Amino acid sequence: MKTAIVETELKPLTRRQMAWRAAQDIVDGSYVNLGIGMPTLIADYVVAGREIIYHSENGLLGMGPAPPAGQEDLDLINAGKQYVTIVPGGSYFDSSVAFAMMRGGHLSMVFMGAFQVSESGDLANWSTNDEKALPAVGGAMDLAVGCKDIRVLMEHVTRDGKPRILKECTYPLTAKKVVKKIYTDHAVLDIDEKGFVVREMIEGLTFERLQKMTEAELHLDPQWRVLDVPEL
Amino acid sequence: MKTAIVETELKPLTRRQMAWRAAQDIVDGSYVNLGIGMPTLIADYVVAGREIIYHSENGLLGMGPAPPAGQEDLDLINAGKQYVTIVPGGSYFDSSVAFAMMRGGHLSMVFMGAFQVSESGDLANWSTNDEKALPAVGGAMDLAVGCKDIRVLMEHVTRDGKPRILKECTYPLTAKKVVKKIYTDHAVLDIDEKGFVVREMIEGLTFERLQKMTEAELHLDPQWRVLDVPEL
Amino acid sequence: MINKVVSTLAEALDGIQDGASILVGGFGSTGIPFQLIDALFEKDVRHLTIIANNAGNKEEGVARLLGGGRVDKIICTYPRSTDCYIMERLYKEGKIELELVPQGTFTERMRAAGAGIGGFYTPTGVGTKIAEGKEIRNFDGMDYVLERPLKADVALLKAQTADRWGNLAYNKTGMNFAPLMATAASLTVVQVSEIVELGGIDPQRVNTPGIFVQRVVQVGDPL
Amino acid sequence: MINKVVSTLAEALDGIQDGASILVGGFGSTGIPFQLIDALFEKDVRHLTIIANNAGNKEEGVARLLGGGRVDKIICTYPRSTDCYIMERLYKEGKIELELVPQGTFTERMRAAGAGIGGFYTPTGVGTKIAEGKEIRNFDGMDYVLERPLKADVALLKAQTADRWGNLAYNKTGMNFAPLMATAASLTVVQVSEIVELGGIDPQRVNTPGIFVQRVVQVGDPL
Repeated sequence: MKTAIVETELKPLTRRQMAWRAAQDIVDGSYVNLGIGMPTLIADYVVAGREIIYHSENGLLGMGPAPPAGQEDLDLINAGKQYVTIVPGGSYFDSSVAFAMMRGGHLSMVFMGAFQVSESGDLANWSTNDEKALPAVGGAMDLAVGCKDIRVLMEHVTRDGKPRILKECTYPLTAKKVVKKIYTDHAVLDIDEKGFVVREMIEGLTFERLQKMTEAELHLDPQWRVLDVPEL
Repeated sequence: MKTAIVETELKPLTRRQMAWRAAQDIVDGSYVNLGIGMPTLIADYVVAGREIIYHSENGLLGMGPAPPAGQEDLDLINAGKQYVTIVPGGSYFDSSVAFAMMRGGHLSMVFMGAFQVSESGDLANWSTNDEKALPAVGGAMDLAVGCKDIRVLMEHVTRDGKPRILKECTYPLTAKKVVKKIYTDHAVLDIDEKGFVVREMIEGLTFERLQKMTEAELHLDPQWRVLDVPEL
Repeated sequence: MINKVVSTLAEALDGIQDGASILVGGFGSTGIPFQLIDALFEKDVRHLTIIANNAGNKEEGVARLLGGGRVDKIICTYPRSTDCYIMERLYKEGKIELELVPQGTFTERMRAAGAGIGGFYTPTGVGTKIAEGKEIRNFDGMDYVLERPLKADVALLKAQTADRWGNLAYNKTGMNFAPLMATAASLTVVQVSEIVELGGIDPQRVNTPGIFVQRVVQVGDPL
Repeated sequence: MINKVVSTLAEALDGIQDGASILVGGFGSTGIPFQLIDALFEKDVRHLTIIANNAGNKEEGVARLLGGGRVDKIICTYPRSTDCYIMERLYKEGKIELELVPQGTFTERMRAAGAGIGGFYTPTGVGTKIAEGKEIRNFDGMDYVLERPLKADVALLKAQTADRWGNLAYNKTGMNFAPLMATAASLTVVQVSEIVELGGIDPQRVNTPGIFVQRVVQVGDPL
């Protein structure tokens, strides 16, 4: 006879809610690079009144939102190859300058997607080690060095329930010891000297249950709060 | 009783004549840097109809002549800190680009002054080894690398008659094995694998007499010609 | 008189031979010199090494060269995309050699080639596959990997405006790698939309001074 | 809201302390931030390391700081000139430490600092006094010397135009080292002749994007 463990029905964040949560942490006047994929959603939820300057590694600082349909400029795209605009105060430059901004530590924050993050802050977000797949790295490795405040947005576990928050990454690394904070659909975690510290968990989630979803050892911040996001 | 050796009265080139002679060798379409001092005179004597583009390492390509008195632009100078102009087709850029042009081998020719040149093409033009003198190198060492065609303008001997064309330089080097051609007030010499080859000598000068003015061994090109320059 | 403007795409590519290494400008679809690439395809030179950020989409741009069997090796940062099936196929069939380079390192290696720098230490790639077999060195407590210049025989670029001296102005994010590639090739060939008189480009708006450019060809706008 | 514009020279220099390393823009007399230097003199900070191409003329610019006993060390490419008697005197009296750097290496070291490069190999200075004690390495048959980044606490620069985000446009050869210095300092302070609205500088004419600039102050033209 099976013992039924009745767990609270959880409501993990949607991708837009994760982006919303991350957006709250961007302070006024930040220079930010939003990696390709989920991080690009962050721009939609920045706190009103905060002036944020977006960097795109193909040579643009002061990136604005997508243009209205029909007004796309073929020579104005972002690193995700999407049509964008430039805001007043923006500038264009060549790729060496764009990467100097990243590698040289001039960005305030970088938000990236990831496959895996380790407890020492190792980041794996460019390859799943599939020998047959065509590898592609783009600017990921450069984005992951230089900036002192690198944050990751990712689901807490893979689609088939495997942990992404690990003692050691099993996928090829993008960079070692770089990730400072992770926003998942279940929690917000910092990485410090002792490893993962849980700062926020979604309503109804227990620390024990979050730990079960996580390979690496978690530490619960005694001041932890409920990860509270609006419906989006 | 002294034996009087009657030598022909020689007429060494003036500085302007040396510059004139060097100018004849600049072919149409060349990108040229004229070092501070005597080399800057070269621009006055370029062959009519040849389009030469002058580089200045403070961030200017397409340098034009000095402006008329009273029309100096305080923000437009050359590397010798003289007021200059820019020609149509000229451009401004930062120092890293200016030096990339030099170090990266993009200039066609560089003309520099020198204290000494050795038979392997070593150049000494930045320091006379005076321990008490304030040293200053500027762009000299950078100008002396990268370009495949580095030429020197200098008097054949020092004011007190000491040779400047040497087996080995006695002054601190600017760069090793870089000088390809020397224009002196007495001769024009190439430097190749066997050392100095005399291509031209002024009227009345003998090879023996030139050799006496020179510490390094000279080789006379069997096709040598008279170093013929107009009155200037 | 200096006149770097040539009349035809064929002239622009004159002298490019089998086995050449070719830098190709562009990021995504911006700054891609499509007409020069098409003309290179027509020229039918082979065993090329292509150095470009992407591997082209569908059967356009670099993908056309790949599909036509012109390319032995590609040095690339991001050869993958939705429509990049030619590169996918060649790679899976083992018919092309791929050297994968992080984009900042790609950029910096071309800059080094153009600026006469023999090598440089970058933090990018330390502790990853990219750094395998390369020298790692610690400066002031931080690890760096030694990277070498990336130069090529030819660069094929796109700019907005040129003059007969080869001065270039790019348009917006169409600039990307071009100013670096222009410095890193022995023969830099640029397709432009517009050719102006000398002085027609503001000297403070010249993105690539003509010293880095050997040939310019005007093309009709591709779109 | 981002507003990097400060009202006074004193505010512009706020927080600069004894012992600071300070990059000073300019070549000859172009691009020298004379007003910022004068204000730094008034501020009376000492034991500075000054990093500049020249050592100033007469009693102006960097020479004023030197003459006032503010500077322990200068990193410089060309400290000599007709009117550079203060530097001459201090050097002869052994009252200042001088690190002499070839100008291209000077430039490249600041660029490396700003671009996160840990070191680079340059051919400049090989076989000369400049390379003494430094690592020499042969790549492809050519010798290079290893040089390290040159970073500083502060950069004092001059530009023509700025906006409140710190975007800068320089005037002609007044640009010289400034775009590199702006990237190599923790605190980049710029004196400008003109402040314009955001967007008032053509985005393709911005020489230094505001990300590299912390403070901007408008000054009257010195002449």
